[in-house]
Amino acid sequence: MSERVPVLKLGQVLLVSIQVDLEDQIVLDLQDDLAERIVSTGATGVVIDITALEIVDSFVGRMLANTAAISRMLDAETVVVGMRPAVAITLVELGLSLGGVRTALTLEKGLALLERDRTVRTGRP
Amino acid sequence: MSERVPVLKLGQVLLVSIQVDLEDQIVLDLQDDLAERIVSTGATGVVIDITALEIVDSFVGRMLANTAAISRMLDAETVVVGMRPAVAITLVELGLSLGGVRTALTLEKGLALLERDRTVRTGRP
Amino acid sequence: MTGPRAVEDEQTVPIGSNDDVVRARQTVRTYAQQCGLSLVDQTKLVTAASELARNTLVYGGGGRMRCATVRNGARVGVHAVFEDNGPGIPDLDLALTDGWTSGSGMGLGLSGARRLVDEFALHSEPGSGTKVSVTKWAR
Amino acid sequence: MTGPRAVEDEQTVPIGSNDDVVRARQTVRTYAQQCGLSLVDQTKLVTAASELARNTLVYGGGGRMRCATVRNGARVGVHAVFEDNGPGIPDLDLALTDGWTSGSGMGLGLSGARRLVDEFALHSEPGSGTKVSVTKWAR
Ligand SMILES: Nc1ncnc2c1ncn2[C@@H]1O[C@H](COP(=O)(O)OP(=O)(O)O)[C@@H](O)[C@H]1O
Ligand SMILES: Nc1ncnc2c1ncn2[C@@H]1O[C@H](COP(=O)(O)OP(=O)(O)O)[C@@H](O)[C@H]1O
Repeated sequence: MSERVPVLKLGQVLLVSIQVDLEDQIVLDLQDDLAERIVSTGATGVVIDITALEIVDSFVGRMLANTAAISRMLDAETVVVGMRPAVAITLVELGLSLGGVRTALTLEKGLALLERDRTVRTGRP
Repeated sequence: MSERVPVLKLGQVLLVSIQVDLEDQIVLDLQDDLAERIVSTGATGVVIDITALEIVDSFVGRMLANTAAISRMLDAETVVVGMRPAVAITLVELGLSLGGVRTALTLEKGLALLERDRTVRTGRP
Repeated sequence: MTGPRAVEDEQTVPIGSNDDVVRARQTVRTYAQQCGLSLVDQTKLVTAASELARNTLVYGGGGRMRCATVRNGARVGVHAVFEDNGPGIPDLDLALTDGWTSGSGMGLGLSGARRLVDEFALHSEPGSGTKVSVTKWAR
Repeated sequence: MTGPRAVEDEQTVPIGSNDDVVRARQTVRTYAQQCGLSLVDQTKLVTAASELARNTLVYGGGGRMRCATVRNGARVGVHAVFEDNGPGIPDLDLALTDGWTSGSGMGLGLSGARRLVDEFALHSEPGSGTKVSVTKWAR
Protein backbone atom coordinates (compact mmCIF):
# COMPACT_ATOMS: atom_id res chain seq x y z
CA MET A 1 0.00 0.00 0.00
CA SER A 2 3.02 2.30 0.16
CA GLU A 3 3.38 1.96 -3.60
CA ARG A 4 3.39 5.31 -5.38
CA VAL A 5 3.37 6.37 -8.99
CA PRO A 6 6.66 8.10 -9.84
CA VAL A 7 6.52 11.75 -10.85
CA LEU A 8 9.39 12.85 -13.13
CA LYS A 9 10.53 16.39 -13.73
CA LEU A 10 11.39 17.38 -17.31
CA GLY A 11 12.39 21.03 -17.37
CA GLN A 12 9.32 22.99 -16.30
CA VAL A 13 7.03 20.00 -16.67
CA LEU A 14 6.05 17.19 -14.32
CA LEU A 15 5.55 13.91 -16.14
CA VAL A 16 3.52 10.98 -14.86
CA SER A 17 3.18 7.82 -16.83
CA ILE A 18 0.57 5.44 -15.46
CA GLN A 19 1.80 1.96 -16.31
CA VAL A 20 -0.51 -0.40 -14.47
CA ASP A 21 -4.06 -0.84 -13.33
CA LEU A 22 -4.01 1.26 -10.14
CA GLU A 23 -6.02 0.70 -7.01
CA ASP A 24 -8.01 3.67 -5.75
CA GLN A 25 -5.76 4.76 -2.88
CA ILE A 26 -2.76 5.01 -5.20
CA VAL A 27 -4.82 7.16 -7.56
CA LEU A 28 -5.66 9.54 -4.70
CA ASP A 29 -2.05 9.63 -3.52
CA LEU A 30 -0.95 10.55 -7.02
CA GLN A 31 -3.34 13.50 -7.08
CA ASP A 32 -1.96 14.78 -3.77
CA ASP A 33 1.67 14.16 -4.80
CA LEU A 34 1.20 16.18 -7.97
CA ALA A 35 -0.17 19.18 -6.07
CA GLU A 36 2.76 18.99 -3.67
CA ARG A 37 5.32 18.72 -6.47
CA ILE A 38 3.88 21.59 -8.50
CA VAL A 39 4.43 23.89 -5.55
CA SER A 40 7.82 22.50 -4.50
CA THR A 41 9.25 22.60 -8.04
CA GLY A 42 7.40 25.58 -9.49
CA ALA A 43 6.46 23.47 -12.50
CA THR A 44 4.24 25.21 -15.05
CA GLY A 45 2.89 22.06 -16.67
CA VAL A 46 1.81 18.52 -15.89
CA VAL A 47 1.57 15.70 -18.41
CA ILE A 48 -0.30 12.55 -17.44
CA ASP A 49 0.39 9.76 -19.88
CA ILE A 50 -2.41 7.16 -19.90
CA THR A 51 -1.24 5.26 -23.00
CA ALA A 52 -1.01 2.07 -20.96
CA LEU A 53 -4.43 2.39 -19.33
CA GLU A 54 -6.97 -0.07 -20.66
CA ILE A 55 -9.85 1.56 -18.84
CA VAL A 56 -10.63 4.88 -17.17
CA ASP A 57 -13.59 4.61 -14.84
CA SER A 58 -15.35 7.41 -12.98
CA PHE A 59 -12.82 7.28 -10.16
CA VAL A 60 -9.77 7.76 -12.36
CA GLY A 61 -11.73 10.17 -14.56
CA ARG A 62 -12.45 12.28 -11.52
CA MET A 63 -8.79 12.24 -10.53
CA LEU A 64 -7.86 13.54 -13.99
CA ALA A 65 -10.47 16.32 -13.79
CA ASN A 66 -9.48 17.21 -10.21
CA THR A 67 -5.79 17.27 -11.06
CA ALA A 68 -6.47 19.64 -13.96
CA ALA A 69 -8.44 21.94 -11.63
CA ILE A 70 -5.94 21.74 -8.76
CA SER A 71 -2.96 22.41 -10.99
CA ARG A 72 -4.72 25.37 -12.58
CA MET A 73 -5.15 26.89 -9.11
CA LEU A 74 -1.45 26.35 -8.57
CA ASP A 75 -0.70 28.09 -11.89
CA ALA A 76 0.20 24.99 -13.88
CA GLU A 77 -1.55 23.51 -16.89
CA THR A 78 -2.37 19.79 -17.15
CA VAL A 79 -2.51 17.75 -20.34
CA VAL A 80 -3.64 14.13 -20.51
CA VAL A 81 -1.96 12.22 -23.34
CA GLY A 82 -2.39 8.83 -24.98
CA MET A 83 -6.06 8.17 -24.35
CA ARG A 84 -7.16 5.10 -26.32
CA PRO A 85 -10.17 5.41 -28.63
CA ALA A 86 -12.05 2.70 -26.71
CA VAL A 87 -11.45 4.61 -23.49
CA ALA A 88 -12.80 7.85 -24.95
CA ILE A 89 -15.88 6.06 -26.29
CA THR A 90 -16.51 4.43 -22.93
CA LEU A 91 -16.02 7.61 -20.91
CA VAL A 92 -18.62 9.45 -22.94
CA GLU A 93 -21.08 6.58 -22.54
CA LEU A 94 -20.36 6.52 -18.82
CA GLY A 95 -21.38 10.17 -18.73
CA LEU A 96 -17.99 11.76 -18.15
CA SER A 97 -16.67 13.97 -20.88
CA LEU A 98 -13.79 15.55 -18.96
CA GLY A 99 -14.67 19.02 -20.22
CA GLY A 100 -12.03 20.82 -18.17
CA VAL A 101 -9.21 18.48 -19.12
CA ARG A 102 -6.88 19.25 -22.03
CA THR A 103 -5.76 16.28 -24.06
CA ALA A 104 -3.21 15.50 -26.74
CA LEU A 105 -2.70 12.30 -28.70
CA THR A 106 0.95 11.79 -27.86
CA LEU A 107 3.49 12.80 -25.26
CA GLU A 108 5.33 14.93 -27.88
CA LYS A 109 2.15 16.80 -28.76
CA GLY A 110 1.31 17.29 -25.11
CA LEU A 111 4.72 18.76 -24.35
CA ALA A 112 4.52 21.00 -27.42
CA LEU A 113 1.14 22.26 -26.29
CA LEU A 114 2.48 23.18 -22.86
CA GLU A 115 5.52 24.83 -24.41
CA ARG A 116 3.31 26.94 -26.68
CA ASP A 117 1.19 27.90 -23.71
CA ARG A 118 4.12 28.98 -21.67
CA THR A 119 5.42 31.17 -24.47
CA VAL A 120 2.07 32.86 -24.72
CA ARG A 121 1.74 33.32 -20.97
CA THR A 122 5.22 34.55 -20.22
CA GLY A 123 5.93 36.28 -23.50
CA ARG A 124 9.25 34.51 -23.78
CA PRO A 125 10.32 31.15 -25.19
CA MET B 1 -14.69 43.86 15.55
CA SER B 2 -13.22 47.05 14.06
CA GLU B 3 -10.18 45.00 13.03
CA ARG B 4 -9.30 45.37 9.34
CA VAL B 5 -6.82 43.71 7.04
CA PRO B 6 -4.22 46.27 5.91
CA VAL B 7 -4.05 47.07 2.20
CA LEU B 8 -0.60 48.26 1.05
CA LYS B 9 0.16 50.15 -2.12
CA LEU B 10 3.22 49.11 -4.10
CA GLY B 11 3.49 51.25 -7.22
CA GLN B 12 0.43 50.47 -9.30
CA VAL B 13 -0.45 47.43 -7.24
CA LEU B 14 -2.49 46.93 -4.08
CA LEU B 15 -1.06 44.24 -1.86
CA VAL B 16 -2.97 42.34 0.79
CA SER B 17 -1.37 39.69 2.87
CA ILE B 18 -3.81 37.67 4.94
CA GLN B 19 -1.93 36.65 8.05
CA VAL B 20 -4.51 35.10 10.34
CA ASP B 21 -7.67 33.03 10.33
CA LEU B 22 -10.24 35.74 9.59
CA GLU B 23 -13.80 35.86 10.77
CA ASP B 24 -16.42 36.35 8.08
CA GLN B 25 -17.16 40.03 8.66
CA ILE B 26 -13.49 40.96 8.25
CA VAL B 27 -13.42 39.01 4.99
CA LEU B 28 -16.38 41.01 3.69
CA ASP B 29 -14.85 44.29 4.83
CA LEU B 30 -11.67 43.45 2.97
CA GLN B 31 -13.58 42.89 -0.24
CA ASP B 32 -15.23 46.30 0.11
CA ASP B 33 -12.00 48.04 1.09
CA LEU B 34 -10.25 46.70 -1.98
CA ALA B 35 -12.93 48.01 -4.34
CA GLU B 36 -12.72 51.39 -2.64
CA ARG B 37 -8.95 51.53 -2.82
CA ILE B 38 -8.76 50.47 -6.48
CA VAL B 39 -10.88 53.46 -7.39
CA SER B 40 -9.23 55.93 -5.00
CA THR B 41 -5.67 54.97 -6.03
CA GLY B 42 -6.19 54.03 -9.67
CA ALA B 43 -4.34 50.78 -9.03
CA THR B 44 -4.13 48.44 -12.02
CA GLY B 45 -3.46 45.30 -10.04
CA VAL B 46 -4.31 43.55 -6.78
CA VAL B 47 -2.25 40.81 -5.18
CA ILE B 48 -3.82 38.77 -2.41
CA ASP B 49 -1.22 36.71 -0.60
CA ILE B 50 -2.73 33.68 1.12
CA THR B 51 0.54 31.94 1.99
CA ALA B 52 -0.39 31.99 5.67
CA LEU B 53 -3.91 30.63 5.16
CA GLU B 54 -4.30 27.07 6.35
CA ILE B 55 -7.77 26.72 4.88
CA VAL B 56 -9.93 28.47 2.31
CA ASP B 57 -13.58 27.57 2.73
CA SER B 58 -16.46 28.50 0.43
CA PHE B 59 -16.86 31.88 2.15
CA VAL B 60 -13.27 32.99 1.61
CA GLY B 61 -13.24 31.30 -1.80
CA ARG B 62 -16.22 33.37 -2.81
CA MET B 63 -14.53 36.54 -1.58
CA LEU B 64 -11.52 35.75 -3.77
CA ALA B 65 -13.74 35.10 -6.81
CA ASN B 66 -15.80 38.23 -6.11
CA THR B 67 -12.75 40.41 -5.65
CA ALA B 68 -11.35 39.17 -8.97
CA ALA B 69 -14.65 40.00 -10.69
CA ILE B 70 -15.09 43.38 -8.99
CA SER B 71 -11.54 44.52 -9.68
CA ARG B 72 -11.85 43.46 -13.31
CA MET B 73 -14.88 45.74 -13.61
CA LEU B 74 -12.80 48.53 -12.12
CA ASP B 75 -10.04 47.83 -14.67
CA ALA B 76 -7.64 46.13 -12.31
CA GLU B 77 -6.39 42.57 -12.43
CA THR B 78 -6.32 40.35 -9.32
CA VAL B 79 -3.80 37.61 -8.65
CA VAL B 80 -3.98 35.26 -5.69
CA VAL B 81 -0.55 34.06 -4.61
CA GLY B 82 0.79 31.46 -2.21
CA MET B 83 -2.00 28.93 -2.22
CA ARG B 84 -0.90 25.78 -0.44
CA PRO B 85 -1.24 22.44 -2.22
CA ALA B 86 -3.56 21.09 0.48
CA VAL B 87 -5.79 24.14 0.05
CA ALA B 88 -6.02 23.65 -3.72
CA ILE B 89 -6.84 19.97 -3.28
CA THR B 90 -9.53 20.79 -0.72
CA LEU B 91 -11.11 23.58 -2.76
CA VAL B 92 -11.56 21.30 -5.75
CA GLU B 93 -13.13 18.60 -3.59
CA LEU B 94 -15.38 21.20 -2.02
CA GLY B 95 -16.59 21.99 -5.52
CA LEU B 96 -14.95 25.38 -5.97
CA SER B 97 -12.31 25.65 -8.64
CA LEU B 98 -12.04 29.46 -8.75
CA GLY B 99 -12.17 29.50 -12.53
CA GLY B 100 -12.08 33.29 -12.80
CA VAL B 101 -9.22 33.81 -10.39
CA ARG B 102 -5.64 34.10 -11.60
CA THR B 103 -3.02 32.51 -9.42
CA ALA B 104 0.74 32.47 -9.05
CA LEU B 105 2.89 30.46 -6.69
CA THR B 106 4.77 33.34 -5.13
CA LEU B 107 4.45 37.06 -4.56
CA GLU B 108 7.31 37.71 -7.02
CA LYS B 109 5.63 35.67 -9.73
CA GLY B 110 2.32 37.38 -9.06
CA LEU B 111 3.85 40.83 -9.37
CA ALA B 112 5.71 39.80 -12.52
CA LEU B 113 2.46 38.53 -14.02
CA LEU B 114 0.71 41.85 -13.34
CA GLU B 115 3.68 43.76 -14.73
CA ARG B 116 3.62 41.72 -17.94
CA ASP B 117 -0.10 42.25 -18.21
CA ARG B 118 0.23 45.97 -17.81
CA THR B 119 2.86 46.10 -20.52
CA VAL B 120 0.56 44.23 -22.86
CA ARG B 121 -2.46 46.35 -21.97
CA THR B 122 -0.83 49.76 -22.03
CA GLY B 123 1.78 49.06 -24.66
CA ARG B 124 4.52 50.52 -22.44
CA PRO B 125 6.77 49.01 -19.82
CA MET C 1 -36.39 -11.29 -23.85
CA THR C 2 -33.81 -13.76 -22.61
CA GLY C 3 -34.20 -17.35 -23.73
CA PRO C 4 -32.61 -20.48 -22.24
CA ARG C 5 -29.02 -19.97 -21.27
CA ALA C 6 -26.02 -21.99 -20.32
CA VAL C 7 -23.66 -20.57 -17.76
CA GLU C 8 -20.10 -21.91 -17.87
CA ASP C 9 -16.79 -21.57 -16.07
CA GLU C 10 -18.11 -19.59 -13.18
CA GLN C 11 -15.48 -17.97 -11.01
CA THR C 12 -15.92 -16.03 -7.77
CA VAL C 13 -13.78 -13.07 -6.70
CA PRO C 14 -14.22 -11.84 -3.12
CA ILE C 15 -14.36 -8.05 -2.85
CA GLY C 16 -12.99 -6.80 0.44
CA SER C 17 -10.30 -4.30 -0.48
CA ASN C 18 -9.16 -1.91 -3.20
CA ASP C 19 -6.86 -4.65 -4.47
CA ASP C 20 -9.86 -6.92 -4.95
CA VAL C 21 -11.51 -4.30 -7.14
CA VAL C 22 -8.43 -4.42 -9.38
CA ARG C 23 -8.65 -8.22 -9.42
CA ALA C 24 -12.34 -8.11 -10.32
CA ARG C 25 -11.56 -5.86 -13.30
CA GLN C 26 -8.82 -8.20 -14.47
CA THR C 27 -11.02 -11.27 -14.13
CA VAL C 28 -13.77 -9.68 -16.20
CA ARG C 29 -11.23 -8.65 -18.83
CA THR C 30 -10.00 -12.24 -19.15
CA TYR C 31 -13.56 -13.52 -19.68
CA ALA C 32 -14.29 -10.75 -22.18
CA GLN C 33 -11.22 -11.64 -24.21
CA GLN C 34 -12.02 -15.36 -24.13
CA CYS C 35 -15.55 -14.69 -25.35
CA GLY C 36 -14.22 -12.66 -28.25
CA LEU C 37 -15.74 -9.33 -27.30
CA SER C 38 -14.46 -6.45 -29.44
CA LEU C 39 -11.91 -4.15 -27.87
CA VAL C 40 -14.51 -1.43 -27.36
CA ASP C 41 -16.95 -3.87 -25.80
CA GLN C 42 -14.26 -5.26 -23.53
CA THR C 43 -13.46 -1.73 -22.41
CA LYS C 44 -17.11 -0.95 -21.73
CA LEU C 45 -17.70 -4.13 -19.76
CA VAL C 46 -14.53 -3.84 -17.68
CA THR C 47 -15.34 -0.21 -16.91
CA ALA C 48 -18.85 -1.16 -15.78
CA ALA C 49 -17.40 -3.95 -13.63
CA SER C 50 -14.99 -1.52 -12.05
CA GLU C 51 -17.82 0.81 -11.05
CA LEU C 52 -19.94 -2.01 -9.64
CA ALA C 53 -17.08 -3.69 -7.76
CA ARG C 54 -16.19 -0.38 -6.14
CA ASN C 55 -19.81 0.08 -5.03
CA THR C 56 -19.80 -3.42 -3.54
CA LEU C 57 -16.76 -2.45 -1.50
CA VAL C 58 -17.59 1.14 -0.58
CA TYR C 59 -21.35 1.02 -0.06
CA GLY C 60 -21.95 -2.71 0.41
CA GLY C 61 -19.10 -3.02 2.91
CA GLY C 62 -17.58 -5.78 0.78
CA GLY C 63 -19.03 -8.83 -0.95
CA ARG C 64 -18.22 -10.85 -4.05
CA MET C 65 -18.33 -10.94 -7.81
CA ARG C 66 -19.28 -14.02 -9.76
CA CYS C 67 -18.21 -14.01 -13.39
CA ALA C 68 -19.11 -16.55 -16.06
CA THR C 69 -19.39 -17.23 -19.76
CA VAL C 70 -22.99 -17.35 -20.87
CA ARG C 71 -24.44 -18.90 -24.03
CA ASN C 72 -27.80 -18.40 -25.63
CA GLY C 73 -28.07 -20.43 -28.81
CA ALA C 74 -25.18 -19.28 -30.95
CA ARG C 75 -24.50 -16.18 -28.89
CA VAL C 76 -21.80 -16.01 -26.31
CA GLY C 77 -21.27 -13.36 -23.70
CA VAL C 78 -19.96 -12.50 -20.26
CA HIS C 79 -22.20 -12.42 -17.23
CA ALA C 80 -21.09 -10.82 -13.95
CA VAL C 81 -22.98 -10.57 -10.67
CA PHE C 82 -21.97 -8.24 -7.83
CA GLU C 83 -23.42 -9.09 -4.43
CA ASP C 84 -23.14 -7.81 -0.92
CA ASN C 85 -24.98 -8.07 2.39
CA GLY C 86 -24.71 -4.38 3.08
CA PRO C 87 -27.38 -1.82 3.90
CA GLY C 88 -29.10 -2.01 0.53
CA ILE C 89 -30.46 0.86 -1.54
CA PRO C 90 -33.62 2.54 -0.24
CA ASP C 91 -34.57 4.30 -3.49
CA LEU C 92 -33.48 2.48 -6.65
CA ASP C 93 -34.68 5.18 -9.04
CA LEU C 94 -32.72 7.81 -7.21
CA ALA C 95 -29.62 5.61 -7.09
CA LEU C 96 -29.88 5.15 -10.87
CA THR C 97 -30.04 8.89 -11.50
CA ASP C 98 -26.98 10.38 -13.23
CA GLY C 99 -25.01 12.42 -10.75
CA TRP C 100 -26.77 11.24 -7.61
CA THR C 101 -24.49 9.93 -4.88
CA SER C 102 -25.02 9.34 -1.18
CA GLY C 103 -21.26 9.52 -0.70
CA SER C 104 -18.48 11.39 -2.39
CA GLY C 105 -18.57 9.73 -5.81
CA MET C 106 -19.64 11.22 -9.12
CA GLY C 107 -22.96 9.40 -9.09
CA LEU C 108 -22.24 7.80 -12.46
CA GLY C 109 -21.44 4.25 -11.38
CA LEU C 110 -24.86 2.60 -11.56
CA SER C 111 -26.35 4.74 -14.31
CA GLY C 112 -23.17 4.62 -16.38
CA ALA C 113 -22.70 0.87 -15.92
CA ARG C 114 -26.26 0.35 -17.12
CA ARG C 115 -25.48 2.23 -20.35
CA LEU C 116 -22.28 0.26 -20.92
CA VAL C 117 -23.76 -3.25 -20.89
CA ASP C 118 -26.45 -5.12 -22.85
CA GLU C 119 -28.42 -6.38 -19.86
CA PHE C 120 -28.59 -4.83 -16.42
CA ALA C 121 -30.55 -5.85 -13.33
CA LEU C 122 -30.47 -4.26 -9.91
CA HIS C 123 -32.04 -5.88 -6.83
CA SER C 124 -31.79 -4.47 -3.38
CA GLU C 125 -33.66 -4.84 -0.12
CA PRO C 126 -32.93 -2.25 2.51
CA GLY C 127 -31.22 -4.16 5.31
CA SER C 128 -30.32 -7.24 3.33
CA GLY C 129 -27.94 -6.25 0.63
CA THR C 130 -27.62 -5.45 -3.03
CA LYS C 131 -27.21 -7.54 -6.17
CA VAL C 132 -26.36 -6.14 -9.57
CA SER C 133 -26.17 -8.41 -12.64
CA VAL C 134 -24.81 -7.41 -16.01
CA THR C 135 -24.35 -9.19 -19.33
CA LYS C 136 -22.45 -8.17 -22.44
CA TRP C 137 -22.76 -10.25 -25.62
CA ALA C 138 -20.13 -10.73 -28.30
CA ARG C 139 -21.30 -9.33 -31.63
CA MET D 1 -20.18 -0.78 8.90
CA THR D 2 -19.13 1.04 12.05
CA GLY D 3 -18.06 -1.18 14.87
CA PRO D 4 -17.79 -0.34 18.57
CA ARG D 5 -16.08 2.96 19.16
CA ALA D 6 -14.50 4.80 21.99
CA VAL D 7 -14.98 8.52 22.12
CA GLU D 8 -12.37 10.45 24.14
CA ASP D 9 -11.54 13.98 25.24
CA GLU D 10 -14.77 15.52 24.16
CA GLN D 11 -14.82 19.30 24.08
CA THR D 12 -17.76 21.62 23.39
CA VAL D 13 -17.50 24.94 21.57
CA PRO D 14 -20.57 27.18 21.64
CA ILE D 15 -21.34 28.76 18.27
CA GLY D 16 -23.00 32.13 18.65
CA SER D 17 -20.85 34.53 16.65
CA ASN D 18 -18.39 34.75 13.77
CA ASP D 19 -15.58 34.55 16.32
CA ASP D 20 -16.94 31.23 17.52
CA VAL D 21 -16.76 29.87 13.98
CA VAL D 22 -13.05 30.71 13.99
CA ARG D 23 -12.69 29.01 17.38
CA ALA D 24 -14.50 25.91 16.11
CA ARG D 25 -12.06 25.68 13.18
CA GLN D 26 -9.09 26.01 15.50
CA THR D 27 -10.43 23.39 17.90
CA VAL D 28 -10.92 20.90 15.10
CA ARG D 29 -7.42 21.61 13.79
CA THR D 30 -5.93 20.84 17.21
CA TYR D 31 -7.73 17.51 17.38
CA ALA D 32 -6.73 16.68 13.80
CA GLN D 33 -3.08 17.34 14.58
CA GLN D 34 -3.20 15.33 17.78
CA CYS D 35 -4.73 12.38 15.94
CA GLY D 36 -1.95 12.46 13.36
CA LEU D 37 -4.09 13.27 10.33
CA SER D 38 -2.00 14.11 7.27
CA LEU D 39 -1.76 17.77 6.31
CA VAL D 40 -4.19 17.28 3.42
CA ASP D 41 -6.66 15.45 5.65
CA GLN D 42 -6.37 18.13 8.35
CA THR D 43 -7.11 20.76 5.75
CA LYS D 44 -10.12 18.85 4.43
CA LEU D 45 -11.58 18.28 7.89
CA VAL D 46 -11.06 21.85 9.11
CA THR D 47 -12.62 23.19 5.91
CA ALA D 48 -15.65 20.93 6.37
CA ALA D 49 -15.93 22.08 10.00
CA SER D 50 -15.80 25.70 8.92
CA GLU D 51 -18.71 25.20 6.52
CA LEU D 52 -20.78 23.36 9.11
CA ALA D 53 -20.07 25.78 11.94
CA ARG D 54 -21.10 28.69 9.73
CA ASN D 55 -24.36 26.92 8.88
CA THR D 56 -25.02 26.35 12.60
CA LEU D 57 -24.63 30.08 13.13
CA VAL D 58 -26.29 31.46 10.01
CA TYR D 59 -29.17 29.02 9.46
CA GLY D 60 -29.45 27.37 12.87
CA GLY D 61 -29.35 30.70 14.70
CA GLY D 62 -26.44 29.46 16.78
CA GLY D 63 -25.73 26.21 18.60
CA ARG D 64 -22.66 24.21 19.52
CA MET D 65 -19.95 21.95 18.21
CA ARG D 66 -18.75 18.90 20.09
CA CYS D 67 -15.38 17.58 19.04
CA ALA D 68 -13.70 14.38 20.15
CA THR D 69 -11.08 11.79 19.37
CA VAL D 70 -12.63 8.53 18.25
CA ARG D 71 -11.09 5.05 18.20
CA ASN D 72 -12.19 1.95 16.38
CA GLY D 73 -9.77 -0.88 17.00
CA ALA D 74 -6.42 0.42 15.82
CA ARG D 75 -7.88 3.33 13.94
CA VAL D 76 -7.99 6.81 15.35
CA GLY D 77 -9.89 9.77 14.02
CA VAL D 78 -11.67 13.00 14.77
CA HIS D 79 -15.40 13.17 15.29
CA ALA D 80 -17.27 16.48 15.28
CA VAL D 81 -20.96 17.12 15.80
CA PHE D 82 -22.69 20.43 14.93
CA GLU D 83 -26.05 20.97 16.61
CA ASP D 84 -28.61 23.72 16.76
CA ASN D 85 -32.25 24.17 17.78
CA GLY D 86 -33.03 26.26 14.73
CA PRO D 87 -35.73 25.84 12.08
CA GLY D 88 -34.34 22.58 10.67
CA ILE D 89 -34.08 21.59 7.02
CA PRO D 90 -37.34 20.71 5.24
CA ASP D 91 -35.79 18.86 2.28
CA LEU D 92 -32.51 17.10 3.04
CA ASP D 93 -31.84 15.93 -0.52
CA LEU D 94 -32.25 19.46 -1.80
CA ALA D 95 -30.02 20.89 0.91
CA LEU D 96 -27.35 18.34 -0.07
CA THR D 97 -27.45 19.35 -3.72
CA ASP D 98 -24.35 21.14 -5.01
CA GLY D 99 -25.13 24.78 -5.52
CA TRP D 100 -28.47 24.88 -3.69
CA THR D 101 -28.78 27.57 -1.05
CA SER D 102 -31.80 29.10 0.66
CA GLY D 103 -29.66 32.10 1.55
CA SER D 104 -26.81 33.87 -0.14
CA GLY D 105 -24.15 31.18 0.12
CA MET D 106 -22.61 29.14 -2.65
CA GLY D 107 -24.62 26.05 -1.73
CA LEU D 108 -21.45 23.99 -1.34
CA GLY D 109 -21.27 23.76 2.44
CA LEU D 110 -23.22 20.58 3.12
CA SER D 111 -22.44 18.75 -0.13
CA GLY D 112 -18.80 19.84 -0.06
CA ALA D 113 -18.35 18.91 3.60
CA ARG D 114 -19.73 15.46 2.83
CA ARG D 115 -17.08 14.96 0.16
CA LEU D 116 -14.30 16.14 2.47
CA VAL D 117 -14.85 13.67 5.31
CA ASP D 118 -14.96 9.89 5.67
CA GLU D 119 -18.32 9.68 7.44
CA PHE D 120 -21.16 12.15 7.26
CA ALA D 121 -24.61 12.09 8.85
CA LEU D 122 -27.29 14.77 8.67
CA HIS D 123 -30.38 14.73 10.88
CA SER D 124 -32.94 17.46 10.91
CA GLU D 125 -36.53 17.86 12.01
CA PRO D 126 -38.33 20.91 10.76
CA GLY D 127 -39.03 22.96 13.86
CA SER D 128 -36.58 21.25 16.14
CA GLY D 129 -33.11 21.78 14.82
CA THR D 130 -30.32 20.24 12.85
CA LYS D 131 -27.47 17.90 13.72
CA VAL D 132 -24.56 17.12 11.42
CA SER D 133 -21.89 14.60 12.41
CA VAL D 134 -18.64 14.04 10.60
CA THR D 135 -15.67 11.74 11.11
CA LYS D 136 -12.25 11.73 9.50
CA TRP D 137 -9.85 8.84 10.16
CA ALA D 138 -6.08 9.01 10.22
CA ARG D 139 -4.57 6.81 7.48
N1 LIG E 1 -23.80 -2.01 -3.34
C1 LIG E 1 -24.45 -0.95 -2.86
N2 LIG E 1 -24.98 -0.96 -1.61
C2 LIG E 1 -25.62 0.12 -1.09
N3 LIG E 1 -25.80 1.27 -1.79
C3 LIG E 1 -25.31 1.34 -3.04
C4 LIG E 1 -24.62 0.26 -3.64
N4 LIG E 1 -24.28 0.63 -4.90
C5 LIG E 1 -24.73 1.89 -5.06
N5 LIG E 1 -25.35 2.32 -3.96
C6 LIG E 1 -25.98 3.63 -3.75
O1 LIG E 1 -26.28 4.21 -5.01
C7 LIG E 1 -25.66 5.49 -5.11
C8 LIG E 1 -25.28 5.79 -6.53
O2 LIG E 1 -24.27 4.89 -6.94
P1 LIG E 1 -23.36 5.25 -8.19
O3 LIG E 1 -24.24 5.65 -9.33
O4 LIG E 1 -22.44 4.12 -8.43
O5 LIG E 1 -22.56 6.55 -7.77
P2 LIG E 1 -21.36 6.75 -6.73
O6 LIG E 1 -20.68 5.42 -6.62
O7 LIG E 1 -20.52 7.78 -7.36
O8 LIG E 1 -22.00 7.20 -5.45
C9 LIG E 1 -24.50 5.42 -4.16
O9 LIG E 1 -24.08 6.71 -3.76
C10 LIG E 1 -25.08 4.59 -3.02
O10 LIG E 1 -25.89 5.39 -2.20
N1 LIG F 1 -27.99 24.16 10.48
C1 LIG F 1 -28.91 24.42 9.55
N2 LIG F 1 -30.18 24.77 9.90
C2 LIG F 1 -31.11 25.04 8.95
N3 LIG F 1 -30.88 24.98 7.63
C3 LIG F 1 -29.65 24.63 7.21
C4 LIG F 1 -28.60 24.34 8.14
N4 LIG F 1 -27.50 24.01 7.42
C5 LIG F 1 -27.83 24.11 6.12
N5 LIG F 1 -29.13 24.49 5.99
C6 LIG F 1 -29.88 24.67 4.73
O1 LIG F 1 -29.20 23.98 3.68
C7 LIG F 1 -28.87 24.88 2.63
C8 LIG F 1 -27.60 24.44 1.94
O2 LIG F 1 -26.53 24.56 2.83
P1 LIG F 1 -25.05 24.64 2.26
O3 LIG F 1 -24.85 23.52 1.29
O4 LIG F 1 -24.13 24.71 3.41
O5 LIG F 1 -25.02 25.97 1.41
P2 LIG F 1 -24.99 27.50 1.88
O6 LIG F 1 -24.46 27.51 3.27
O7 LIG F 1 -24.10 28.14 0.89
O8 LIG F 1 -26.41 27.97 1.78
C9 LIG F 1 -28.79 26.23 3.29
O9 LIG F 1 -28.97 27.27 2.35
C10 LIG F 1 -29.92 26.13 4.31
O10 LIG F 1 -31.16 26.35 3.70
